[in-house]
Amino acid sequence: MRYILRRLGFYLLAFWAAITLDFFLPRLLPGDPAATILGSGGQLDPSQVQALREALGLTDQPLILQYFTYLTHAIRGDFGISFSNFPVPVITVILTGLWWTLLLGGSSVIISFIIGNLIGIFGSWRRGGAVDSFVPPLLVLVGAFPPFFLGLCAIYLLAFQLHWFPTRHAYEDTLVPGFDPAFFGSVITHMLLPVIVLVLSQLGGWALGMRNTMVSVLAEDYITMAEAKGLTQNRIMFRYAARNAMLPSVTAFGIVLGFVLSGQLLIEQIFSYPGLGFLLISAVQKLDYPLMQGLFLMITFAVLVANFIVDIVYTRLDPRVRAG
Amino acid sequence: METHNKPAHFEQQTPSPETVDGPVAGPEGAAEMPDRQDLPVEVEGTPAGQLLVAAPPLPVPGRQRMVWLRTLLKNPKALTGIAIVGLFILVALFAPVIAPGDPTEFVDSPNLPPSAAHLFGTEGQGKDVFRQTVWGAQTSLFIGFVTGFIITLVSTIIGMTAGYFRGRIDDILTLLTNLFLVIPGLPLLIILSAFLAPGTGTIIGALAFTGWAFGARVKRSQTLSLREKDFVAAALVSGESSFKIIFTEILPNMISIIMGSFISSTTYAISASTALAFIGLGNVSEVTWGTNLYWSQNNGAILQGAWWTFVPSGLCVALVAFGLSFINYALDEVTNPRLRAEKDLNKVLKGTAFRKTRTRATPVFRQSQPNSK
Amino acid sequence: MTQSVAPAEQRSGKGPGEVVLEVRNLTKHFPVGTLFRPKAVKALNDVSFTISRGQVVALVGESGSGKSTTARLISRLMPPTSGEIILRGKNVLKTEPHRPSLSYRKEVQMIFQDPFGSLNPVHTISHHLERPLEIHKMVTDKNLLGRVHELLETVGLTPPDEAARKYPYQMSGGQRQRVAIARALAVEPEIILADEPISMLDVSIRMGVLNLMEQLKEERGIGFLYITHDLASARYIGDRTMVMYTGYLVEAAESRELMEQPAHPYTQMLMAAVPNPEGGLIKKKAEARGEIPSLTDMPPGCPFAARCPKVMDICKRSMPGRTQLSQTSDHWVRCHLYGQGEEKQATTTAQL
Amino acid sequence: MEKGQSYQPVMSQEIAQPQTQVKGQNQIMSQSQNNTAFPVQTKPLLEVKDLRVEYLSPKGPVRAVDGVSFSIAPGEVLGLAGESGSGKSTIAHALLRVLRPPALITGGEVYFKGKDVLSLAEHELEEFRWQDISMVFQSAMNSLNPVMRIGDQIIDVLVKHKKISKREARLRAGELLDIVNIDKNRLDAYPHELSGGMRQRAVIAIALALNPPMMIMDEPTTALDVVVQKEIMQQIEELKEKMGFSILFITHDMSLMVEFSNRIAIMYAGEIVEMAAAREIFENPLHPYTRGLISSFPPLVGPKRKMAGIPGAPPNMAEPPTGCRFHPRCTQCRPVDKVTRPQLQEVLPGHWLAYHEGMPGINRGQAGQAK
Repeated sequence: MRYILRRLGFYLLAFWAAITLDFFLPRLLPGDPAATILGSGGQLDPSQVQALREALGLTDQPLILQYFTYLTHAIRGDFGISFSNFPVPVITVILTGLWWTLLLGGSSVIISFIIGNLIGIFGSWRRGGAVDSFVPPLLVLVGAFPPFFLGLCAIYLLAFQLHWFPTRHAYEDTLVPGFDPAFFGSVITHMLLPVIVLVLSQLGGWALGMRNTMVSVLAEDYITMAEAKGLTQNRIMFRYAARNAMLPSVTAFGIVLGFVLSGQLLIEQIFSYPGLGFLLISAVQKLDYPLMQGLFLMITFAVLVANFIVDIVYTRLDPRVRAG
Repeated sequence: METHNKPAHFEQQTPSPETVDGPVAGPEGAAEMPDRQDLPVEVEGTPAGQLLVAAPPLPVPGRQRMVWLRTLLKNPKALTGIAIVGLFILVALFAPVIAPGDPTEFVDSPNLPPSAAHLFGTEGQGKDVFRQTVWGAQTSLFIGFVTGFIITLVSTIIGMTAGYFRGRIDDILTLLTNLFLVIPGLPLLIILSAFLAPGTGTIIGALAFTGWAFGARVKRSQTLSLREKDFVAAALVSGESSFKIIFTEILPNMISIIMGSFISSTTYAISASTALAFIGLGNVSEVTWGTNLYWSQNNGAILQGAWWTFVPSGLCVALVAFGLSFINYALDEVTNPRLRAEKDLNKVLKGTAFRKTRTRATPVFRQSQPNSK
Repeated sequence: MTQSVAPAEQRSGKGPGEVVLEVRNLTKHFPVGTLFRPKAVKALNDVSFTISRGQVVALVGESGSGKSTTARLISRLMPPTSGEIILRGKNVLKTEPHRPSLSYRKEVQMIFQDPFGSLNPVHTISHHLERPLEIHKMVTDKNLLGRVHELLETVGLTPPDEAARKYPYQMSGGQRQRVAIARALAVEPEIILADEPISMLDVSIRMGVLNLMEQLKEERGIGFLYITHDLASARYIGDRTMVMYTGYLVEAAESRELMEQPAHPYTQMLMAAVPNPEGGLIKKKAEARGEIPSLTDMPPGCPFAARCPKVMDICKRSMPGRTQLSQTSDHWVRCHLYGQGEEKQATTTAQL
Repeated sequence: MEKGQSYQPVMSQEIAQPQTQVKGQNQIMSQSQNNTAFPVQTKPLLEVKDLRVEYLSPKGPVRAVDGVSFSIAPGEVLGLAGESGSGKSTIAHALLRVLRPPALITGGEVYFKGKDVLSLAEHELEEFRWQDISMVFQSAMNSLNPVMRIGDQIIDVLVKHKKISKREARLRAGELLDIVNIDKNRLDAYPHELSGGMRQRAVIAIALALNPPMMIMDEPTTALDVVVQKEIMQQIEELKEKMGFSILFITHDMSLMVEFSNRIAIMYAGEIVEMAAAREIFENPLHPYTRGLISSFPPLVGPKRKMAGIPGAPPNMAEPPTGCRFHPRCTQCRPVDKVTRPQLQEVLPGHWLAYHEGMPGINRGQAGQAK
């Protein structure tokens, strides 16, 4: 419990740091940020200028007060008005994308985590077998491709040339979102290709990491003892070896999540998948600064929550952290 | 993979806990072997009774210093990686010779498929894709290696400072490191680049800012464990200064880790800078693999079916990243004695019945009785 | 400061019993716990003893009893919570509070337990011996190599030029430990703290290292603090033996006397537990159960009370002071069976 | 045997003569009993003949165990003494075939109750392990699965071998903890929640689970303090008397070994150099190595005398010395010892020695006057 509270404290701190970073970013721009932004942003009417100023917290107040105003707004989820979608509030725009990102990210992470770890487990077990000799280098090779490039190739080949998959968006444009089989079917067919690409690009990391820890764990005395006990191979492999080897994988989850997300942002962009990444990149291209800031905070928030969930899972997996 | 980069050199020198009371030479014995490629056991039909192991002379000190490095240079994976990366470095250096002419020049009509005149065809605006690819290597590799170097330097300084001095300094630096680890890098990178003036310097700065934390964490924990070693305590008792201890006692034991870190940071920098450029956050007038991809996408290459405009640059990024990862993969293998032990076993068992056994029980190899006469 | 010389030691020592090092009431508490609930691991409590020239003082105890902490405090690898370290009458914690002076480093050297960890794998043997010589300016550059060879010969590593060129991993555990001893000898120290120097060595070469220490004591008058968990080796090499339990010294005497007439129930228990081939098969006997108390939550009273077969009521309430059992061998014990003992905070007068 | 195999194990240097000694060794067991306090048994429980184990290293195979033969009678405690690297742990792990790669068993035979252990198929091996021979490992901290409750680690064995329900197994597991003096409610404890001594006792409880006829104890108390060591050794002794299992007892601590074993085999550099009843080894050691080993343990009582230990260092097994492997460290070495390897033979009733005719101080067939 103490461990969980400590982690929670840390995530709150991290979130605060992200807000602070967010606050200071516009102030990194040379001169008057609003003017710079407007200078590059093209024509905006005065109400938009005002909205921008408010969103950035660029008022006549002293810096410290500006900061606190920003902080309270951010915590309330008030990131101002998106000016590429004027006058829709940033938070509304973000919420349209959040679920798609969670859907895409969640499924690809879970699938690659399971498949990758299984490859790692079997590879280390059947040492010198085909799984162990050829799969890891292959995974290194696949993992070396930038995910978005894999995505480009996949779209070109599988969607444009072969027409196996839809090329863009999260569902058929003609459909109205709702709880009906047609819509679900469409969502799934649209997800398939991006998920495959994401899984491919993440698989290597999980598999190789698991394989290396498995090799260390397999050298432990408790594995020898489990073998001496005459237990079956499966029991030793999963209950004794993999169970222990998983701990570092789970610990690495948070860090990996950051990398995964990076890949996903660009995949969303390539597939025009309407998640946070797609929104972020189009916000960048449209110089919609309030939306960018809001998105950054929301993505950070999602990552922190995911990490926290993993921490809770971890305490279930490793009895040793429960005590301390 | 770099997530599990095993520290290495250092570990081989200490007796590993799992030593099953094996040969006296123990784990070090296995670590110092210089010629792991030419195992004598491969000799077929050796007459029975002939000693297979000629006593090797005592290794000359000095040659042995960085055993892992020499072993690495004999590892086929590492050599593959080095060859690939080396090739691209050469291409970058000799770009004016290989693909003479201005890569930004409009040479022909747009979207021409590969031909003798234009090896990789032309892109959506009529520029030569081959030239762009070759010249792109220059900036992309430059950004990659410079950023890799900066990240390694920063993370080594922060990690070692935290690990060596411990206490409050460590608490603060570790907190900072963990914050940077948990705040997602690319989104931060994207908005950083969006707010800052575009340019190579900005990209390098932003990449370094978001990329140092992981390396710092790895080096901190390695420094911490080295700091606890008795040879550091012994140096302190001898009256050695902290400065000397950090640089002459601890640092040399971390070379392989630092090298691994440099390689993975470079890989990260090349991939991330390409991604940034791809979404238009680089200097779009510059020729890099990333901007090549950006223009390709911008000119609707996929709709036009002009695959040759994005495949070469993407493939180059992938190949360089693959080469670098392969070096690191090999480094892992070389510096992790356990991974090696298994490899050696496989080599020896090649072609025998055990190789196919599914069991993990100790293989029994009964030789036919040699003294039948 | 003349009081710091403990007269009893002079009478007891075999050799020229001039006290070189004295520690008084040495205490080390490691802070643990949170900001709101601070706790401390009481690793070492109120430890006082002296080491004379040419004397081997053995410190015996179980793992976790505070033996190594004692050595690390005296070698000043960590600062004590309280107490004094007095080298030749000089209270060094007062005169050089933050980091020890080079002259202290020169007088007090240390040998570590793990010969695989105490030499840096990236340096040659000769580097390990040259550094202390250079730092303390023991020889001119010209004589450096000669001195290194001399040191290697002293510890029995021959031929020295070959040994000097080697790297640690090219040597066996015993050879490495000899290098460690040579490094400690390089600065010609008065005191060597030997922290379990043989426990990680192969059995057959242990005696060689102990005999080497004995020889250095005889020939150079070096005083040793020999830390061990093995009573037999303490008896073999130690002129005097002190027994430590949960951070407290509980008994000390000349080694022979301590082993022949152990007074403290803990010492007796230790003695009875040592395997003894002469004694034949193990005799079955109900042993005292009870756990070693946690160093963070020490009960009031004697820490051994929970396991002590002779426990009395008072043992659970108060920690006894030292009781002198014999003046001739300076045999003292910290146990209520032999009385309350003297007040322990007598820092101004010599500790008995 | 296998066509096209490329692996060639290390050959003995004196390939011409190895078979002569093996015949004699088959009888070691029955004869050696005469000299011990131990009741004579007709049939050994475990018989090991000419066992060879090699570790593959890049320099070539290293033979860690080189032609070791011994046997253990029901209820007997055989001590295997030697320094680290002498091959004693390797033997223990080889018996259950749980040696880690890159180790191979390259020769010899192991019979347990007449069963050929080295020829067992995988499923037979699973049956054989723990039911016939169980093992107590050196470090309980490392040999218990850190993420599994103690109880589950006992139940595991029971469910696998006894084919009983989890509930029954749990009851039995509680009893086992009881036997080793651990409170039943510790079934749900994780290893890190127990003290060192308790952990080692839990490991013993697991070893007892199937009531096997034999147990291997590989330095069972080395990591523990003497007081705890004593408690545990007493407990093992007590259990052994109650349940009658044999023990292969491995340690480098000669004093403990003499105290605890019926018979002792001394190993050096992968070979047994001397084997006799425990008291005999202690009072009349014949091999110079045995003598050196005994003089490496200073006594706790009696007059203080100078002890020499053994000069030099244990050999590098990648390049073992020629002839008698102990010769570079031996003070009584003769030219013949440097070239020819001595053979283990019975020089006194029940007292076996790696021996060359004319070894100083030993007349075959009569008591040597060593000491």
